[in-house]
Amino acid sequence: MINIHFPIFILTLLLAFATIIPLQKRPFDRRFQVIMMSVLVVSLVMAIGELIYVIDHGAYSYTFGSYERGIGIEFLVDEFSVLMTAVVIVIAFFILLYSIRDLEHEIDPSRIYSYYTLIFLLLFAMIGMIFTNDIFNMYVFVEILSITSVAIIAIKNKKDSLMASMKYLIMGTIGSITVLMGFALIYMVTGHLNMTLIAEEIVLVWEQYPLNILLAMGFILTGFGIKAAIFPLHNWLPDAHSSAPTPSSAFLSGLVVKAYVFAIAKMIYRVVGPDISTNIGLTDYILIFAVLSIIMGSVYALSQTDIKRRLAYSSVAQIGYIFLGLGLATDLGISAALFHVISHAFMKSALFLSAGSIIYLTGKRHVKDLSGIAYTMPVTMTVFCIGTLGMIGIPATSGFMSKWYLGLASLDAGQPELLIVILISSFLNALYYLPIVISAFLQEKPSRETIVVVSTQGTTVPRSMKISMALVGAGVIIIGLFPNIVMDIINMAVPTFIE
Amino acid sequence: MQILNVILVIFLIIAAIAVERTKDLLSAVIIFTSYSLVMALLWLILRAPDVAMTEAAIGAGITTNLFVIVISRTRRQEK
Amino acid sequence: MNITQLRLMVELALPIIIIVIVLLELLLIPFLGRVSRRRRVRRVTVRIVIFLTIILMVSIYPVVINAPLEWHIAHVFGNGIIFRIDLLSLLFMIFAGLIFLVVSFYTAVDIKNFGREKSFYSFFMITYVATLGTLMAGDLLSFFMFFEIMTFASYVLMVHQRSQNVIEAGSIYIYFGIIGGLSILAGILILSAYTQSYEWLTLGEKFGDLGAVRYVAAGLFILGFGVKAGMVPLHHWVPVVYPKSHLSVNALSSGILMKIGGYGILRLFVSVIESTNGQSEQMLNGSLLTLENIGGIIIWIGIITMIVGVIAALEQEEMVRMLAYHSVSQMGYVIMGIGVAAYLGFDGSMGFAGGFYHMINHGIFKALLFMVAGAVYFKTKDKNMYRLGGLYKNMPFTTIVAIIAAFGITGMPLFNGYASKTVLHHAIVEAHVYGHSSFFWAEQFFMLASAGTAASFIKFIIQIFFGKRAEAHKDVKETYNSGTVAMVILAVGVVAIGLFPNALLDYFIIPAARTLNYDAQFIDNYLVGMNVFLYDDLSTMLPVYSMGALIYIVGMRYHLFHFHLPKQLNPESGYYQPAYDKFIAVTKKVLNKMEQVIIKSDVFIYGIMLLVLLISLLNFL
Amino acid sequence: MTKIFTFLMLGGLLFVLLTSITELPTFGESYAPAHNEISNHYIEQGPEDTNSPNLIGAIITDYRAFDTLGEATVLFTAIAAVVAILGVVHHKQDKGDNHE
Amino acid sequence: MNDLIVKMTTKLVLPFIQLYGIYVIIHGHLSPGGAFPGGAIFATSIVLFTIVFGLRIGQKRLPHHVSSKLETSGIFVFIVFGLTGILMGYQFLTNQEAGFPMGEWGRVFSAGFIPIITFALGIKVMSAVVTLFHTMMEEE
Amino acid sequence: MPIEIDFFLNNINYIGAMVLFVIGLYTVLTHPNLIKKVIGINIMETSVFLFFVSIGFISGANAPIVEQGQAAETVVNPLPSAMILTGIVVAIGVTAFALSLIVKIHEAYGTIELDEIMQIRSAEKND
Repeated sequence: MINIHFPIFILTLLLAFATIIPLQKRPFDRRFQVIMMSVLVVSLVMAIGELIYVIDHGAYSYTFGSYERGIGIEFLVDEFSVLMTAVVIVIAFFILLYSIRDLEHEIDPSRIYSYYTLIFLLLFAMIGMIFTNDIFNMYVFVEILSITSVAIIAIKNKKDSLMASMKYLIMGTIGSITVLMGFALIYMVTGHLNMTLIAEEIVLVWEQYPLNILLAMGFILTGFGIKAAIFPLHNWLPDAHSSAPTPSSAFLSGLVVKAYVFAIAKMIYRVVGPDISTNIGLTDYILIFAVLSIIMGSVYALSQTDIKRRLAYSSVAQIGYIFLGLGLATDLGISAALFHVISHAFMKSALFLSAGSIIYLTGKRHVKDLSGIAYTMPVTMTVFCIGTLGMIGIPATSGFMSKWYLGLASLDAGQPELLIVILISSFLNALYYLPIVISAFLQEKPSRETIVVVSTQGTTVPRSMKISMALVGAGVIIIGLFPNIVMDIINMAVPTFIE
Repeated sequence: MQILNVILVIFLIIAAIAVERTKDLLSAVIIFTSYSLVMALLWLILRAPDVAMTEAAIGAGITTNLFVIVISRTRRQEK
Repeated sequence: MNITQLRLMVELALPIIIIVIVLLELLLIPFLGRVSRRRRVRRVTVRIVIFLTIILMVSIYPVVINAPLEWHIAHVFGNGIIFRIDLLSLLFMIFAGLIFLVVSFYTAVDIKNFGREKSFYSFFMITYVATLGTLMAGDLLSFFMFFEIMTFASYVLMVHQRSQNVIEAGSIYIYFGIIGGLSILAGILILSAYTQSYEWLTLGEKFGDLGAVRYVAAGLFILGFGVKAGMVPLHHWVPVVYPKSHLSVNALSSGILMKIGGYGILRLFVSVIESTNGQSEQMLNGSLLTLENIGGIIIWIGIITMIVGVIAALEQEEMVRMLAYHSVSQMGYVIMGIGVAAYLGFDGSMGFAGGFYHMINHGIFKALLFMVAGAVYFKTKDKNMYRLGGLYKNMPFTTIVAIIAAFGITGMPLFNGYASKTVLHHAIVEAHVYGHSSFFWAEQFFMLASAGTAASFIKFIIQIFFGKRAEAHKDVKETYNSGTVAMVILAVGVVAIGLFPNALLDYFIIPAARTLNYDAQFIDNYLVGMNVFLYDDLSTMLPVYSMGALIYIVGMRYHLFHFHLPKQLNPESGYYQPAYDKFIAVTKKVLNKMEQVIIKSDVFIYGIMLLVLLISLLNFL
Repeated sequence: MTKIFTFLMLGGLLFVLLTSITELPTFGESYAPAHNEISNHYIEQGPEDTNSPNLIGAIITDYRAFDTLGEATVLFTAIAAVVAILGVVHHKQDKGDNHE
Repeated sequence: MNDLIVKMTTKLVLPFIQLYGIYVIIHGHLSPGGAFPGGAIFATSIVLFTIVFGLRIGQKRLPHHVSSKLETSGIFVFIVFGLTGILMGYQFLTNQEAGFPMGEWGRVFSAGFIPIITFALGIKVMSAVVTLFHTMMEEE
Repeated sequence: MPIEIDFFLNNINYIGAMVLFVIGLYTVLTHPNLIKKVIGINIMETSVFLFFVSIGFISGANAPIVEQGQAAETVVNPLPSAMILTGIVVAIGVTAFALSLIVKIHEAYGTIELDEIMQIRSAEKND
């Protein structure tokens, strides 16, 4: 029975650890690193315990303060939330393992503790957002998440990253205000903050106040759209993700954006309900934005020369895939979208981490400078190659399975034109990712031996970075070969989105 | 009571426009402070005394202070 | 453990055993070859492993001839994957093993001098296991996985030289491959979305009642496999990539990899035919009608492929490029046979046999021809046929082998090409007799293409081995090494199949056709005990050769072989890279402008978006 | 040009928003949908549940205390972020203390 | 700011502001106010002190290490009282049912953990605001 | 629909909130000065808060400081007020963070005007 409290334990553990970090007096040493990693391990163990419990007993609602639903705040602990939490913690574990050595040269050493405080708060907010079933509670978590995610960019303290984070902060804050306005409108006509109760109420008041609900959904979609970087609102993303320190990029691209996407999924399916959403055409708009994101994100990525910017724009496209699945409003569509949430988390983290270690060792960001780099850093480029193949959708990587599910879903929903979009974007992915891999692995330059190593740490990437990259890459393959590990759990959770 | 409400709202709108028009950042901040105080007053009329207090203390007091500090550290005039 | 137990074990887990063996070898490869003595060990282990897999595959022949073997491996790709070996795939697998084995002998000559053996042999083995996997796959997902792995692994082999222009040429291969792969993926997705199944077999069952979608799916499959097979509008990568890559890779690619494309199309059709048992009349008719329509188109695509290939081949100066175009042309024969196999439905066994047979024969003699070209090139360092000549004195062995191979490809009786071409000829005649009258013209084109092939190889042999010898090549001497072994094996294969053309037919192709549900009566009447050395068939070769000789003489006399297409139409002019660069440049220019605007006006966009979204949502009311 | 567009856009937005007000529940009505069983529960049961006369205090620290934990975390986050960005205070201060 | 009058006035006013802040905090569950306005008011006093007497002396009033400890403890009080609910077999942050004494209506010490949490939060808000100021005012 | 003056007077808070929202957005949109942008964001935030509080208002009702056993209609809805209390604190957090970023940007670029910063950046890019 203690299992039902595990989400709370995870949250409080992360929060408590985050608040303790600033009290540290000792320098950033191995002891602290071990404690930090073990906190994540403990959370992971709890998340897995929770996962087992939820798979056995089904989704349940956790009400704070023992008040009944609606009076107090409620967590809806369903299968996907728990799985997502586990994935978040796993990826966070790898990224933090990676960051221990990488941060030394990315940010000022005196700020490392602040960085980890922010990271743990970010995890806290993200997991809270995943679980919460209360719209205002979600707003609070959204704000924590947006502050932390901006701060972990700005902490780099370079000109570019400061400006990028300012832009991100302005856009993000406007986004959360808009979301709050939407919540206000929803609260106005339903009188509830609890998503389940709103969904029940909204069916009744829908006839009476349709304008209100439409307005609210417009506000919410735009607000979360900014944060989830749907196409025309994506403009903060490339700067932010490319100028951030590598671990932050991996966090932002791999996890944070997904939390917002999941929030949108909740809003569309759990709050307004699939019937009304399809009825008012909300899902159609999402499809349009998804297609735009997919195509334009890929085309933009094609024209970038900075490797991190290329990855960032590719995120826009990949988020389009998720929205594509969500916009289909079918069981298959949602499960495909949720699968892609997890699969993309692994792939993009792998790509960002490997790109980061290229920058760590050579200081090179331009894609043309990467010829023959695989001779110097084989592990890194192998991981990069796995991520790339995943993005293109080669079987045995998780990217293939998400494309497979998305394609099946779009055909199942009777919209084969979306399949064409997916295929075109896959080809564009190949166009902008493969040259990097090809030139890194196959092209030999006369200066192969003379790739300048700027790192002060030595001539190789540190072992902890290599291990974390390799494990994330292995995750891509494992999910690609055995998608049922993830898909079975997602299929259990889909009924909570579509009845 | 309604009239007072209307007057306060109109004052809010005017204050907001004034903030927008003022080139001098410090003045803008001061106008914004008065905006916050009127907002607090409005909330008092709307029977939300806690919110009014919080807005007066945090929205008007702390925010203004922060703005003033930052303006003193950057520059006062908007271009 | 006695032999029966061993056999049982093999039967129980053959695909796994093969994959595990090859993976173990893959693990071994990097450790061998730190010093030059061990490099030889590496080559030997590669050969041993391939040989071992061949033995394994041959050992299950007695089982497979009775019933296809199936293996289910749960959980992979969600629904589990299926390996299924029937006679069709078994023959292909054995054949693939043989080609890989022979090529691995030849690589010793080719790659040894070039270096980077570790990478080469690793990807060689990956390509091998992927090829076998593609052939073994019983469901679409695993088929696609192995197919893509094969594409990528063979790409690395193709660009093994790794200079800038090789990589540029290789990009064309990989991007064509990706486009092909994506269209296959689309086809698979459509099929499995509409039939709810992933297996080749159940797919065929449900193919009949799909409506217009089946044409779309089949079209996508043909597009995808056509890229790999070098079907005509999609063959551009062949002449671009072949001249830039190693000759052993060419032999491999032409010998087996291109055949996988043909195998894919064939498999699609035969699985429809195979699974017709117990179908309703209506569905059966639907399937057959579809097959007939698609088959008709495929036959003509095949005809066009062979004509275009042969004409382009006639105009080449470089021998490798010429052979590349001949690969395209010969794949045209195969595709035509496959087309007949689909077009005639249950009566298409002749086309099936022809296409199947010719794939194997072509694999053998084309690999041999590439090796011959390699042997010449290694000695003379020249690929231009017009600059070579008179080498028969220096390289008598190579000359003999080349002549054998040329006899094979042109269809000289008593050599293997003759047998399969005769079967194909029967097939196209049947298509004419039992099908539409327009295939009369197809037959004429078939003869014409054969004549062109003859002319082309007369030119090949005479230009290289006879005539005037260039001064620079006076001191060229034949050397005998493991490459020679490879050539001898293949030459013996050419002659052996040519002398006993019925052996393959009787032991593999006819049983395969029977298990694949082709009309038994038809098979008994036409295929069983077929004698290719009848006067009717032999006499068809006479006009072919005489016309070939005529074309050669006229062509040489009037310099017709130096006629070239304008640069814009020539696929080899390499306009892909500039086009790609241009595309990137334009997008960059346009987008950078747009990007600046977008970045500057982010809040503005937000406002517009909010407004548009609100208005359009409110429109609902 | 940009200015005109801006005004058009914002004017349109304002127009849409104001139009929507015609359909909102009227301000200050006691039967508006927001005043439902939840708010009644707070008002009627609140004193018994929490024993606190100030219902807002009861809500923020009891009924919806988790929000307030989040709120406290926001403040903490803001400070962590500000210190992380501007942060010279921490180390200087520690050193200063050690000297004393 | 070296004006004596300002300094004296500040010293005079300071206790009253602080007293008012504490009053607002601890009467959070009884009257309008609570942790956030109360904390802010209390913080205002220290901010005023800092403005008048300079950053260096102001920081000594509430050094950074103290304020960070206060912040941490604010959240920790919250977490600990929340976990008590779980310990008693209820959910996180359970008040009455978890057995916190409800006390007498209208008294300061009533309403279970509400006043404790309010107090902890008030201190936390105070130290947070002060830290914000000190950090912002600190010139590099 | 004929709109009377009463309608305006009755819904003045909603109208005010909407107008303030747009004014805030306009401030964020048109001013390149970052501090102005932050003020604009604050205006937007307060407008949403005003909207929220107005939802909870019942004319003639008292503030939510109750006696035991009080009837529900005599007290305004306390839930929006409680939420706004949280919202205000969140807003100050965001504002403080944005201001500290502005300080840093001023140190890095020497200006807080967005268009000047853009010029500096594009000049740097071209170098």
